[in-house]
Amino acid sequence: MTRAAFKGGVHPHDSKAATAQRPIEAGPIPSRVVLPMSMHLGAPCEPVVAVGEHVERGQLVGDVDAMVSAPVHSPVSGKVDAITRRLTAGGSIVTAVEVVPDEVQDLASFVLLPEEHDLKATVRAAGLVGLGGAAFPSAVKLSPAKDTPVSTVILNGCECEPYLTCDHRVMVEHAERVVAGGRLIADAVGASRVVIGVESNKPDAIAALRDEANGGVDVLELPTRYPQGAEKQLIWAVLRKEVPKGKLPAATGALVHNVGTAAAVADAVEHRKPLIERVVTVTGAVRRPGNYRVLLGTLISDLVEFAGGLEDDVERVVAGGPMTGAALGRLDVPVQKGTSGVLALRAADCTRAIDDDQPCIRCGRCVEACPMFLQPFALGSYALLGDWNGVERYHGLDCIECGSCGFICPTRRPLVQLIRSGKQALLAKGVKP
Amino acid sequence: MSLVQHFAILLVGAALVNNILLTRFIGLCPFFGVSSSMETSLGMSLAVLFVMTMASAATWVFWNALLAPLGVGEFLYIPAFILVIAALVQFVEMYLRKVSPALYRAMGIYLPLITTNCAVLAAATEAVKPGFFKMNVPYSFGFGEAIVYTIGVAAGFGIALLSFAAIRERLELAPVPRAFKGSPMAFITAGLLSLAYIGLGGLFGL
Amino acid sequence: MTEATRSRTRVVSAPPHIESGQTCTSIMLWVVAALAPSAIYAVWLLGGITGPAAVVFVTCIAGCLGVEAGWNAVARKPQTLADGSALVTGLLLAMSLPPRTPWWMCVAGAIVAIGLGKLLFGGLGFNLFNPALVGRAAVTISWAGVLAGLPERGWFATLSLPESAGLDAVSGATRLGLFAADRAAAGGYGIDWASHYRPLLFANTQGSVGEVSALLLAIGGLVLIARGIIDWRIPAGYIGSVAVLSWAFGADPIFHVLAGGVLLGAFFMATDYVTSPMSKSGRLVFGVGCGVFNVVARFFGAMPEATTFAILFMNGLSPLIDRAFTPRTFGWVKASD
Amino acid sequence: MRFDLMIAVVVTCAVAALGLAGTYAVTAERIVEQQRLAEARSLKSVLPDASEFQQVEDAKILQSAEAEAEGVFVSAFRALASDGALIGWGVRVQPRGYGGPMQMVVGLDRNGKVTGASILSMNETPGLGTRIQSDKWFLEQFAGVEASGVDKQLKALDVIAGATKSSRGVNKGVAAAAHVYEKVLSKAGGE
Amino acid sequence: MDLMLIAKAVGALSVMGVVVGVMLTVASQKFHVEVDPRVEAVFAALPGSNCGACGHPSCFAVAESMVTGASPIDACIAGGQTVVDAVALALGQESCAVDAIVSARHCCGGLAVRRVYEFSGVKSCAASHRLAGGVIECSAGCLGLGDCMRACPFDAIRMDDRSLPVIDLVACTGCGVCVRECPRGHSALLEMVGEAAPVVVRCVQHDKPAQRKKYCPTCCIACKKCEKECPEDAIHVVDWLAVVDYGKCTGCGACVDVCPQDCIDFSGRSAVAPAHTLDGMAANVPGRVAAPKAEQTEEVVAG
Amino acid sequence: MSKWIEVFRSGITFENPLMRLMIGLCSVLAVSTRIEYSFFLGVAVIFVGVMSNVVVSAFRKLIPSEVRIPIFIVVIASFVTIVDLVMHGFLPGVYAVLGIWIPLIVVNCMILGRAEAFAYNNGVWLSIADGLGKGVGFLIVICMLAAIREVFGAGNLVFLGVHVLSLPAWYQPPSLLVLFPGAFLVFGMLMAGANALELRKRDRGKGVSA
Ligand SMILES: Cc1cc2nc3c(=O)[nH]c(=O)nc-3n(C[C@H](O)[C@H](O)[C@H](O)COP(=O)(O)O)c2cc1C
Ligand SMILES: Cc1cc2nc3c(=O)[nH]c(=O)nc-3n(C[C@H](O)[C@H](O)[C@H](O)COP(=O)(O)O)c2cc1C
Ligand SMILES: Cc1cc2nc3c(=O)[nH]c(=O)nc-3n(C[C@H](O)[C@H](O)[C@H](O)COP(=O)(O)O)c2cc1C
Ligand SMILES: Cc1cc2nc3c(=O)[nH]c(=O)nc-3n(C[C@H](O)[C@H](O)[C@H](O)CO)c2cc1C
Ligand code: SF4
Ligand code: SF4
Ligand code: SF4
Ligand code: SF4
Ligand code: FES
Repeated sequence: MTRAAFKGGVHPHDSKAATAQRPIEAGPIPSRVVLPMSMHLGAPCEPVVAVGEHVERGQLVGDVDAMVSAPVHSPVSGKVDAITRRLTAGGSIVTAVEVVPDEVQDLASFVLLPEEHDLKATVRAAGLVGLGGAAFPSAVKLSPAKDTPVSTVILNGCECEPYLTCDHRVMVEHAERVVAGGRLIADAVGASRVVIGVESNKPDAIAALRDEANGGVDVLELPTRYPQGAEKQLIWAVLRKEVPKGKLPAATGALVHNVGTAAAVADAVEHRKPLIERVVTVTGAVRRPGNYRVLLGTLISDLVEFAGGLEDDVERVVAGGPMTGAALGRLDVPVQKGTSGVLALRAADCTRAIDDDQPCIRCGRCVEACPMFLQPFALGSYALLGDWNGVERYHGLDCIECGSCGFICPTRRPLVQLIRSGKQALLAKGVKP
Repeated sequence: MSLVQHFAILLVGAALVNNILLTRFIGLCPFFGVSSSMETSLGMSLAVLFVMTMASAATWVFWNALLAPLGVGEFLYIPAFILVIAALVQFVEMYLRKVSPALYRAMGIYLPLITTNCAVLAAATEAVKPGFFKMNVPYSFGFGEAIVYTIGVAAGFGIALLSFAAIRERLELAPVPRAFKGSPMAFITAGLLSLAYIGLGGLFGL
Repeated sequence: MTEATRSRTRVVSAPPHIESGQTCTSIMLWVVAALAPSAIYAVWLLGGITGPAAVVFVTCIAGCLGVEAGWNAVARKPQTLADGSALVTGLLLAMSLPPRTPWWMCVAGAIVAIGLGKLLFGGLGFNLFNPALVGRAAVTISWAGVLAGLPERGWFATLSLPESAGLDAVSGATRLGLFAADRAAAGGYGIDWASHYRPLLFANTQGSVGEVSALLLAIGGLVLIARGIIDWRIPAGYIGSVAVLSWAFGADPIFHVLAGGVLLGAFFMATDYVTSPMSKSGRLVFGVGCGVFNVVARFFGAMPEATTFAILFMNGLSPLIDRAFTPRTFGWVKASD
Repeated sequence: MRFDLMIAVVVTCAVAALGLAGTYAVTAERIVEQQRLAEARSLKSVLPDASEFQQVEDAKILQSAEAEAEGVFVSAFRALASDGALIGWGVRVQPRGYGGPMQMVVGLDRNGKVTGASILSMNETPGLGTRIQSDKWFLEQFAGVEASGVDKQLKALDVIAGATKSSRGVNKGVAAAAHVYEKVLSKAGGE
Repeated sequence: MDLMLIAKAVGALSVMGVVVGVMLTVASQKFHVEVDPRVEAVFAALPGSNCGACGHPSCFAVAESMVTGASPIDACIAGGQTVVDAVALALGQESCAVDAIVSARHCCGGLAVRRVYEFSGVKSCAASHRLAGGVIECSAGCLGLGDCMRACPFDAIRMDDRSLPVIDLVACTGCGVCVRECPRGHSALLEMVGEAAPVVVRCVQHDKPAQRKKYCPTCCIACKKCEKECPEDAIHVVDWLAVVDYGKCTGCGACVDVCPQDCIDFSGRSAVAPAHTLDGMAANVPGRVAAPKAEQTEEVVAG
Repeated sequence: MSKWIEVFRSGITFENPLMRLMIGLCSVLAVSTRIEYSFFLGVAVIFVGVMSNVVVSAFRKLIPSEVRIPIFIVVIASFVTIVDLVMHGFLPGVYAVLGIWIPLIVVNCMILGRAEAFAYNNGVWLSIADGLGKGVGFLIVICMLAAIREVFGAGNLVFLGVHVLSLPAWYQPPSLLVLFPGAFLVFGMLMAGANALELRKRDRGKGVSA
């Protein structure tokens, strides 16, 4: 069955052909892994190892006693070389544990997670975070409030960002893990139904999932339109319900997890495996594009090198998808739990240089494109003037930073960047979303 | 002409065709003074509607019951009417201060401006004294007509003020040349707005 | 690891990192392209490239481009001619003026349009009133006498017009002028509406330069809608309300849609992004407002045609419309539990 | 109750009223006089040969004149030569122009020929409508128009381009005066 | 006749006067409200720029709070001594002396710092800082896009030709808005210092000197020469960075002279300092009255 | 005396009612089509302003503050009526045009504002300076505005029946300037001009203080 899409959104060229059919391969074993203590949203971890200590693959290296957080495990066996402050892809500077791997690595084995009594504890112990990009600790999502029971678990297999194919490959190659993870999550939260939403441009993934799905698991084909994978839009497409402002998705009876997260949940439960590696799509102007199973903490420079190195005319390297990912100023930053792709873009493939002097010609395209029905042009103008009240009046805090507005704007106003400044200023002022 | 039609034309004529702000140049001080924000404009429009209607009603009564019969209206109408308006405004001010301090805080400084708002005096006079302002009203208004006419004038004031406030909100965002920032640009915009209102001239033979 | 991979100065900007193909310039050029057939036909029909229509086009466009370039140069701002908006303004200014408009009047119109109507407000994107129409309104009001005195009558008779167009090339009064005169003579309308269809559609030499062919204008407008350059709501609201209202007032809706500036205004001027509302509902309201004003002015006003003022009037209301018709933000629903 | 407040207001009012009544008493006559003078000047300009103008006060005449040109007719004057002989009529009319009623005087001689038209006051657009006065030729062309069949003659006259409404307004005024002359005044005779 | 008219006129207007008078007197009693005139008086004494440095949302709010005694009379930081005196006057209290503070910038790198990448987007420090940590290789230094300049409610900051903010110490009221606004807050790039703070170290990077020398030609290299030279023991290299102890500093200028990197500067309004730096120049201004001479400006810019 | 001059001058310069305080606009914009009308309006405003300031300041000790506004306004209205009647009687030509605007001098915010802000708190002598200063400031601006509009919008300048200036015949005056939009536009430009001068002065000052 196919569902009408949400209202708004854009149709970027999907650029997935280069990697969509490349099976997942093992990634590099780098000469050093850098494990930021904050690869997730929420409280950063504290290192629990000391410099010089030897760690095993799968051993806990960072943890903190906070509700919203996720522990960090070493993906390699090796020696802790340093505990430093490192720049991450997102631009923040965080504490990181740097491990120099041993000469010989046994990638098949790892330190098993401790036996836990319920799924939530297992997921927490595994350091699982959303692999869809936001890196929100998954365990937190597994404890819905009493008054908003979850009736539908939605697995997000849309992968609406152009270029990225990691979820696609996971769905094709590990359909049974995805379905199993979905079932586990549904059981844990008491949901009666699992719906896997996949965009129509991935027919092989849909077929593979349908082969596995039965009894209470539906695979729903969704139109290809960006940002179909955004949580609120996906819930609307599946349930025809809007997540009320300031509320959690559970208010609509839905819980959304990425398909990769679901597969990782299955691994954590069935194999007691912590989150120490993830599938990353490396594509664009690299010599060997593909989907790699990458050890967390691998430097992006090593990963790119492994994928054959950059072509000479690369102008921009992006961590994540082209619509929401972060452009990298330097490549010696680590792959984190939320890094779904590394894109090397040539000048012709990416945006022109942006100049905030470019005026808004009030064409209204951004208004039409915004899936949150905001007025991005106004948010941008107010943010540019530093008029945060204006940003608040136009509901800037509802922006999901999908980038549709910036994509469509004919004068290439840096709308998302402006709106982000506005949001941060408002949050700093203590305005509630 | 049916009664409804008569009143409708009276209303449209007062509100749009002879818009008090943009085609007749009356009440401009608050037009420029208050229009810098949407909220105060709305408050001012409502205050003007209220004061203007009350003022017209009161002056109509004074004129028809006192001044005209005594034959002293010709030279007393200015002090008489303005006295009524000033008193009304002060009354409203005291009332607001008591009943809604928040509203008073927001509008407090504008209320006294209504006293000195030409529009109120003009509308009240026009609604009462035949032939004043060379409006094409060859006869004196009845009480009902006076009220409808005044409401029309106040509505026209409100429409123009609110649309101008919305315009100025957008002007705030515009990188106008330095010397033009603020009031000069407000005047130039008002000029273009009144250019647009020219098109209303002579509508329905008003 | 090569040094090139490790760290190299490259461009960093915020997401999104990809963009749609449309640019400001490409949009403006589409508008120019949609207007071009009408403009070229007008030049050909009204005396060729040395004729008076050509003079109007050249002076208006050169004037607009010149004012913009000069301003930028004097104010030491980056040159903005390339965005194409001044070209569109010049073109539309020319098309809204009568063919024999004196050159100095065209230049004055261009100065007012670009200088007062646009640059003073901060340039492209910030003006509140349609620059071309500000220029036109200023010129027609300032020199109403001069314009009314243009020796139209004799002049058109000397043109060699296509026989097949079947137009009465000698009458000086515009068709709306005829209508207005007829309106004054109370009682039913004595105009033979249908006899005007053909000239209005194919070769109308009375009125402004841009009015020569309603057909070409409509085709241009529909192309812009099909290309997604303009929103259908404004022209639909405008033309729809003109048709419905003029029919309700007992006149011929087709005549009223084809005559005067309605089509040019509805497709190309009311749709100016900068001066019209942004939301879908707001645009419909805006279009209908233009149409209502236009028809009411035609039937009850002092001027035979009021397209200019209808659009300018609604331009003035458009910030208010924008405030009143903001789309509901996704998720701003009453909590349904 | 604060009586001092009331007393202050009332005293101010009383003093103001006193002063104004006084001023009015002084100026009232002059104002009437001025208006009469202006009217007289206009009458004189359209009927230069007359030495005296006598306002028609006969209710019957006024009534039928009013009926003839409703809303436009204001008043009528007999133009008398120095010897007291009736040489024509001055008619005050207020036709509507572009910007509202215009105050006009139209002069006619005893043969029903218009001797001239003059504008006392108007509210036309400066530069456009006001050309009916500033373009001298415009008012001059009314001299010589015959009262009988006036409408047809007026149609043939030129209007000021760009000020059709104002021009038509003057036409209406002249036509109204002519009609009043034809239907009422010419029959009323010189008393 | 005339007398009759006058009588009528006086009567008519008097009647209206009575009506109006009654109405107003009744209303003034019925709708009487007590307002504290002191709030208005204090509000009038405040600068009215709603800068928020006092922690209240608006000047009016702090005025109310001062009248109730919830805030001290010197709560307005931006106002300085004059405002405190005026507030004290309005409240009939004894005034108190204020320790005025001003903003100081701890960076002199500017355009000389090595860039990591080319920045394309919103020209604001905050936006640039969020994008991959900012264009410059120094993670602490000034990004030079002038957020502080735009934020300063008193127009006290301008950007110089090195793309560094220059704080006009005469205009700066010490409101602290710039410090709050600077995205390099984590490194205290801008800092509020006492008005009389005579010298400022223009570096905030705690990276190892060897490392930071690679990308910044003007950084503090932790050579400790200043520490040795200082007669008052007022400057110390802590965590590879020189830090001044303003409690001891007398503004003698020994450190300024000896610093091989030229990254210690004169500052402060009351110090006796040669005008050989842009910021130091303001120091020559006695009080808030006179302005430095024009040729001094020239010289300073050149230097 | 120096205080007197200072008060008087401030009305013309930095407390100019029209350019700075933006009050008393209506009649200014409406009447400034011709310099002649503007001049007489200005004179009327000066008369009313000075006289009401005198009366208010002379009786300021007797006027209870609760009802001061109604009293001020009756005083002002009375002087306005006097101007109205006198002008009607003695200057009928001017009155024909200005007539409708004279009553509105009452509500000219400027005059009430001065009565309240100045005359009510100051002596007669200074109040005269204030009324005169503000009035002359008003007169200057309105005449400037009118001169520009008349010269460029009508092509000539006529004052008290004297033809002061005529533009060459080829000049086609744009009547927009004498219509109402012209009033706003020219006034806006005037203000911008004043601003530009001010900014230039301030910039020059800035160059010195770092
Ligand atoms: C603009 C936008 C696009 C997104 N696209 C996807 C997507 O294609 N696939 C996906 O799994 N999550 C996507 N997400 C993240 C989802 O909103 C949601 O956070 C995620 O599906 C939750 O699952 P997780 O916690 O397991 O990652 C997107 C988010 C945004 C804001
Ligand atoms: C876009 C456009 C807008 C127009 N707007 C007006 C207008 O507002 N008023 C007007 O008189 N003519 C306007 N015209 C011109 C009329 O269509 C037509 O030329 C005019 O009615 C000439 O008639 P007239 O000479 O009888 O006034 C416009 C023309 C165009 C192309
Ligand atoms: C601002 C403005 C003022 C006008 N004033 C007058 C006027 O005073 N008298 C007049 O006859 N027409 C005036 N008109 C013109 C009328 O609207 C109308 O166009 C004219 O009567 C048509 O006459 P025409 O056929 O001579 O052009 C004015 C138009 C505008 C836009
Ligand atoms: C669909 C469309 C319509 C336009 N219409 C006009 C117009 O009517 N008049 C004009 O001056 N410019 C027009 N422009 C050009 C440009 O948007 C205009 O000059 C802006 O108002 C300048 O800020 C148009 C542009 C587009 C894309
Ligand atoms: S405003 Fe926010 S939610 Fe809307 S399109 Fe832009 S980035 Fe997406
Ligand atoms: S898409 Fe860009 S130009 Fe168009 S309205 Fe939005 S911000 Fe303005
Ligand atoms: S420089 Fe900083 S502390 Fe000084 S006034 Fe400006 S913002 Fe406030
Ligand atoms: S001091 Fe901070 S806010 Fe100011 S320019 Fe430097 S980085 Fe930006
Ligand atoms: S002068 Fe008219 S409102 Fe002030």
